[in-house]
Amino acid sequence: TPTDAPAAKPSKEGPAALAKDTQAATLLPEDVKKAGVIRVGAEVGYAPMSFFDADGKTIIGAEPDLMAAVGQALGVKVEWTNTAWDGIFPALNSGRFDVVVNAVTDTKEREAQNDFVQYFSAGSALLVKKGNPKKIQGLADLCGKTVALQTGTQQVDIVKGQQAKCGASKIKVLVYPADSGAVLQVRNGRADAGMQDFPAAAWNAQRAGGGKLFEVLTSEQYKPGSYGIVIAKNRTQLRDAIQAGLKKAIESGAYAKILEKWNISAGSLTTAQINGAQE
Amino acid sequence: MSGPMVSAQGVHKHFGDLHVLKGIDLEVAPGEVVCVIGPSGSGKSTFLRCVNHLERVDAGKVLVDGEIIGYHEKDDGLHEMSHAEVARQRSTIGMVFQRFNLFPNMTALENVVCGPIWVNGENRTGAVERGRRLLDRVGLADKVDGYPAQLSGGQQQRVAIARALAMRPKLMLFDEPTSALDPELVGEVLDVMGDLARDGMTMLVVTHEIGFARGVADRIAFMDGGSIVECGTPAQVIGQPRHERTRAFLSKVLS
Amino acid sequence: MSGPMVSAQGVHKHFGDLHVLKGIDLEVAPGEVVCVIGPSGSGKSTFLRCVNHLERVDAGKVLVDGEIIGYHEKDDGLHEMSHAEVARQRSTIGMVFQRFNLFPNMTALENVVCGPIWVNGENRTGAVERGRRLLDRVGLADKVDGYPAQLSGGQQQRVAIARALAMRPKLMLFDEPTSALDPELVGEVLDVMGDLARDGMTMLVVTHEIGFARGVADRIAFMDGGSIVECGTPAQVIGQPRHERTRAFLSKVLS
Amino acid sequence: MINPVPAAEPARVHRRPRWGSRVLAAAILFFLLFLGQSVVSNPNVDYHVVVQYLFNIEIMRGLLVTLVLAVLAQLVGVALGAVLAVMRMSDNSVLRSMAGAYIWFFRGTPILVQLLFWYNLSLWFPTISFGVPWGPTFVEVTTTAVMTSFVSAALGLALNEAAYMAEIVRAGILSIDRGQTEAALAMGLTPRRTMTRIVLPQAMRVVIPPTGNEFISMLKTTSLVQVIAGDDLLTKSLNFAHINSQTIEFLIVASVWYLLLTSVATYGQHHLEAYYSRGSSHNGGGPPGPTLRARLRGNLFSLRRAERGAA
Amino acid sequence: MINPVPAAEPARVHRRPRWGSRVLAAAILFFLLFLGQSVVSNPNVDYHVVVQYLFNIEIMRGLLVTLVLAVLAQLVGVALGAVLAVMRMSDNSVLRSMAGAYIWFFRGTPILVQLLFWYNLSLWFPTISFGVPWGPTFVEVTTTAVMTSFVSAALGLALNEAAYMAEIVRAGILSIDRGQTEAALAMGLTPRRTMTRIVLPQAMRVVIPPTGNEFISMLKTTSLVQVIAGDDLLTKSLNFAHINSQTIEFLIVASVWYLLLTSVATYGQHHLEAYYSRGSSHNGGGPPGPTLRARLRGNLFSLRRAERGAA
Ligand SMILES: Nc1ncnc2c1ncn2[C@@H]1O[C@H](COP(=O)(O)OP(=O)(O)OP(=O)(O)O)[C@@H](O)[C@H]1O
Ligand SMILES: Nc1ncnc2c1ncn2[C@@H]1O[C@H](COP(=O)(O)OP(=O)(O)OP(=O)(O)O)[C@@H](O)[C@H]1O
Ligand SMILES: [Mg+2]
Ligand SMILES: [Mg+2]
Repeated sequence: TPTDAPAAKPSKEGPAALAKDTQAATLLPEDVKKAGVIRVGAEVGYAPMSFFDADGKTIIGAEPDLMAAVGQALGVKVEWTNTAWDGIFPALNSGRFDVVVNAVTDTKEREAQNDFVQYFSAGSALLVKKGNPKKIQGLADLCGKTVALQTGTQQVDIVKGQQAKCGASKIKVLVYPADSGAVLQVRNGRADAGMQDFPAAAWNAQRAGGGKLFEVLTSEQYKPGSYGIVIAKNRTQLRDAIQAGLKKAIESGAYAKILEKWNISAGSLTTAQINGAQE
Repeated sequence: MSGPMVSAQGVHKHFGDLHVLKGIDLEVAPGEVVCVIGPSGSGKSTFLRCVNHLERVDAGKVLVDGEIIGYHEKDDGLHEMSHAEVARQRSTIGMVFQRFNLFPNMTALENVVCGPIWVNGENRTGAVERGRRLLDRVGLADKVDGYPAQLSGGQQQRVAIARALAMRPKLMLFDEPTSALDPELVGEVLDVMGDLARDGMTMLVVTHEIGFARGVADRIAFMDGGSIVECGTPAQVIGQPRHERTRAFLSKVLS
Repeated sequence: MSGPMVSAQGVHKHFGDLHVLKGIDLEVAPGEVVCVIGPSGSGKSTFLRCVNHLERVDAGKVLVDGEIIGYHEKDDGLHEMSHAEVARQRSTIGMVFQRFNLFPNMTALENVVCGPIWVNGENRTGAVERGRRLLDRVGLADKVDGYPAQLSGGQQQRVAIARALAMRPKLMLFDEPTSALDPELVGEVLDVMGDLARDGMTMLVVTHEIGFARGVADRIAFMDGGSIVECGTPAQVIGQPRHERTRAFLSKVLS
Repeated sequence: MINPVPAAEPARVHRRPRWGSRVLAAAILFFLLFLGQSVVSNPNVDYHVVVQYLFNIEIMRGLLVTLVLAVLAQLVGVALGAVLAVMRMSDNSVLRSMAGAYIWFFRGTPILVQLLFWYNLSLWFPTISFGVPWGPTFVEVTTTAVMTSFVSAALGLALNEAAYMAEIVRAGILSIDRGQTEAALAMGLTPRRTMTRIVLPQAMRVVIPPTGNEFISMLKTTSLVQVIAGDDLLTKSLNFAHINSQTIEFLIVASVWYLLLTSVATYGQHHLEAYYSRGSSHNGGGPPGPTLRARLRGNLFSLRRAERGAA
Repeated sequence: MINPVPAAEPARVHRRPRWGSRVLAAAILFFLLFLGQSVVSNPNVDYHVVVQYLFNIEIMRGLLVTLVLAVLAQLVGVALGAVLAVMRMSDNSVLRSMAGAYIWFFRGTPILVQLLFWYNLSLWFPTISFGVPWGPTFVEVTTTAVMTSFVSAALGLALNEAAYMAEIVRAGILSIDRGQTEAALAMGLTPRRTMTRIVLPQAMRVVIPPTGNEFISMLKTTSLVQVIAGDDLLTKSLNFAHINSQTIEFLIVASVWYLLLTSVATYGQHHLEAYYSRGSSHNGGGPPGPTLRARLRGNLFSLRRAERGAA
């Protein structure tokens, strides 16, 4: 057996069903109402936000639970599709997915293309090998070291920012298409540290290899930002409906329970803001 | 009175700048055997290929059994036929090539019967039976199921003749049918051709085998530089060639 | 007194179950021209290829100029030579093939000079100069820069002869050098071979050209079924063949 | 007998030992053993996981997707490739350059891009309608409904493959001796039937080996459909890897299946090759082929056959 | 003249119009125009971004990586492939089966897996040492230091390519007439020199077209090095895409460059082909080849040459 199969329960046993909010539901565009389903695209494999259960088929995690709650509030089902990161945004824009929920940080650049409904706040954290052999305490220690990151993430910006302050002893940055690829290099010793969103780093430290592989530096979270549910620009109705559904989940307490279940309450938001990127 | 089987009238052919046939006129009567001899490059093969429209003539025309080959004649000139019409004409003219050109993925029998079945739409049983008879006639009754690669050159060429005969042609064209054969195998092919001539088949034969031409041909045409230099009975052309070029050629080949 | 140039002693050769050479004994004296004739499949080519170890003999041995070809003789039998030693032996024996086998990616001159340069380590200028002379000798002074594909068959075969001569061989082997040629081109190649014979080259020639054999050969060997059936002067073998098989073969080829 | 040489008694012949290649072979073997030992006994890889998941139902599903996609795409690719090859050799210059442009474009851009294009076709064409241009429309459907992940994957792979197959089929057609065409035409077959009955069947001999290679590549190329949510073998395997960061183990699982698939494909390829080279006594084809030495020494027999042969 | 037929005056000859292919060509052209119009005028794609980023410095760097990797891997692949091909045809059965196993394994597993294997070699071998087995060690380095992203990428691609090239080179060697080998041996060349001076140079003619295809594939396969942090063209382009989610635009940027690279490669391939087919008047090779009709009608001239030719 995989030594560290997740202990979490599948989402169907998640929080108690949320009552349909008829007011929010009326905001839904006709096509979604008719289909009765919201189609979500994500590259699954970013625990605890979304990942595969031990059967290799069921998608579980905080995001599936959250979307389930939103769906209940809007009276529609939620359908997930696992797609490689490179293919996600074209599929969203071509109407293949209604939304992308994939720990996507809301940024100004991205807002220019799509709308975001924020649902979670997370900063980045450093992940190192168990025992911290390179004695890394913070960003400043990365100078002259090798760091493994996932492509297109906030962490790339953070590390590049630190890079500028390093002077002669540069940071070596390795970028991988999947988060798991980056984590593997920390385990491998090729990278001295990895940087991930805090929840993912915490999860890895706690679960990977039975908790014996990694540790996370908790002293500081870098550049906190908000994850947003991504929606195509031309679907403002859907955006508003989802915002309403999410608000309902927050108000009803379902939201808090879900975050608690996945041990990530630290990142909870009080409201579901639209396009609220900082800077 | 029936007309000629083949009638070539002022046939010209160019390949790019090369003027290969310079006005060929030749008639072959039904049942007649005409051998064409001449040096390499003189246009013998090209002329033969014009007869069944494997080459398009540039000027002049070729008639087989009274039909213009490859064209309909109309008021404003010759109009090219459709592929299907050309194919129908060709199906009545058998052709045997220097390099046999048997279909290597088919047995001897399959080679012989595929034409009748595909082109003439004969039924399989009948075609196979007749195919066996033809292979028997060329002395290959025991090789029906052999693939070309398992046959000697002489045997392959005899299959090729049987394949052409299977289409019940009115006319047979041969393009140096023995020149790719080992000397001892030449005889067996020439024998089959001799039989065919005696049975009354109309034949136009390009050959280097002067002995065969002398023995079997009704007339011999000597080609050089794209023209028929002289044409007559074997006794005339081989015995008393009138042209210097004919004499030079014959002395080389007979030496 | 010098020994024979070629001495084949009880040469046997099998291909799997096929016993192709059944004890061939033949000597060729220096300067002698021996022609080998015989029906297809009788083992003529195989024997010739044994002489320069393109085929390994199964029993018996072949000596050229007193050296066993392909083996060192020791107390416990014959020991195979290294590739380099075999190559050295072969470099002194010229061979001309039926299908010319010129290197198609090289010009006529390159074909001729590559052996001297690669194998004998001659310098380029000298080799090129001699190469030109050789091509001139076979009548191809104007074709030095032609690629094989641009030459006629007869010209190609003459280049092949020049290529073999460029290695200054003590012995020349010819395997049906004219049988892939158009009849009018045969003469030019036979002429070159005749000149070579008159210049005193030792030659072993497999051929179907009875006329050439009669005119040029010192002796003719008739092979059939893997054995030399009879061997003697042209007058003996062609004029008064002693064996029935020889007579049968000659009647076919000469007809 | 003219030459009174006493018949030599068969001399004992000693073959030359080949030290060079023996030593080389031993060295390679030794190295492989060392390598194998290190790989198998490595504590970083948990081979139990490999064995346990080899027949997992989800992996089996992925395997099926990979197989069906590859077979479908290859079949369509071959058919379309043959059409393109014939177009490429056509008299009509428009058809010819059309085919040329197709091949240029589809060979020139990454298959990843092509897959994303088909999957997201609705970006350009939100609906697909069948009807008379500027006239009545008979059927209209939304593009995303038609272009499912599977359809786009099959379509993308097939159209891409067709570009490669076109060149392969073309080489096959060109390899057939003109004599074959002429014999068929002289017999009274039309050019079209000459192509389909005589030339193409013979071209198969030349076409099959590279097509086999293409199919083997295709089996593995299917893994790119991950970007369009295709659940192929590799994607499915990596789903498990995400669970417990045992990436290597699940790559091994996938590799075992790929090796099996390609082995079966290679086996099938040999059988097809044998079928289509019937009548040919060339035995130079696929493995197990003649050794180099056998070629240098020579199978004169087969050469002679080839010379006599019609092709 | 024996046949007193009056010389026919040149008749006006009318070629048959080919309606079928004309209509087809027109239809395709029309369809393409329609397609092109839709693609270009599509509001979903911002072509300004494409133009703006086409010559971006990072994209240029990616282009360079792609080019260098592809050239390097292809060169090593060709060399190693030739060695494998010769091994595969060797007398020595150990060498033969070794080469067979190599080809089987490297063709049978996805290149993605192979790249990950080399990149993560340290999982199996944390250090690499050069020395006498079980004896003194001269140099010892950590595997991750040696196996950089670039080295693993080049190594992985090259070793994989070698397996494919082995089959291609082998086919090339087998295509050379035995007469060439025999002529060279008879001249006094050793088997090895016969192989290197006579057989391999001629085999190039057959080897180059598929090698060109391989290289074109290779250019695009390099994009898989993304998984091992290789900064190739496609990866660099997608990095931009991830910042602002304009994936399609950046895929177009990458595609433009890939099309350019493959076009240049195709051009180079034609020149190499022309060089290696010098002396051959076969003109059947690559595009622009003879049309099908030209083949059916026939260039007898080249056929005749081929018959006379030595090969
Ligand atoms: N398709 C072609 N394209 C260009 N030139 C050609 C073609 N076919 C034949 N030729 C040329 O036309 C001339 C006549 O060729 P043809 O084959 O008719 O001669 P031939 O008399 O049959 O000679 P041979 O005895 O060698 O067969 C030659 O110079 C030949 O090279
Ligand atoms: N490498 C080989 N493998 C198997 N059989 C062979 C081989 N080489 C020749 N043979 C067979 O050996 C016999 C003699 O062949 P060889 O080529 O020596 O005959 P030949 O007298 O030269 O005939 P030809 O006049 O046709 O050239 C033939 O039956 C031939 O098929
Ligand atoms: Mg001719
Ligand atoms: Mg022979």
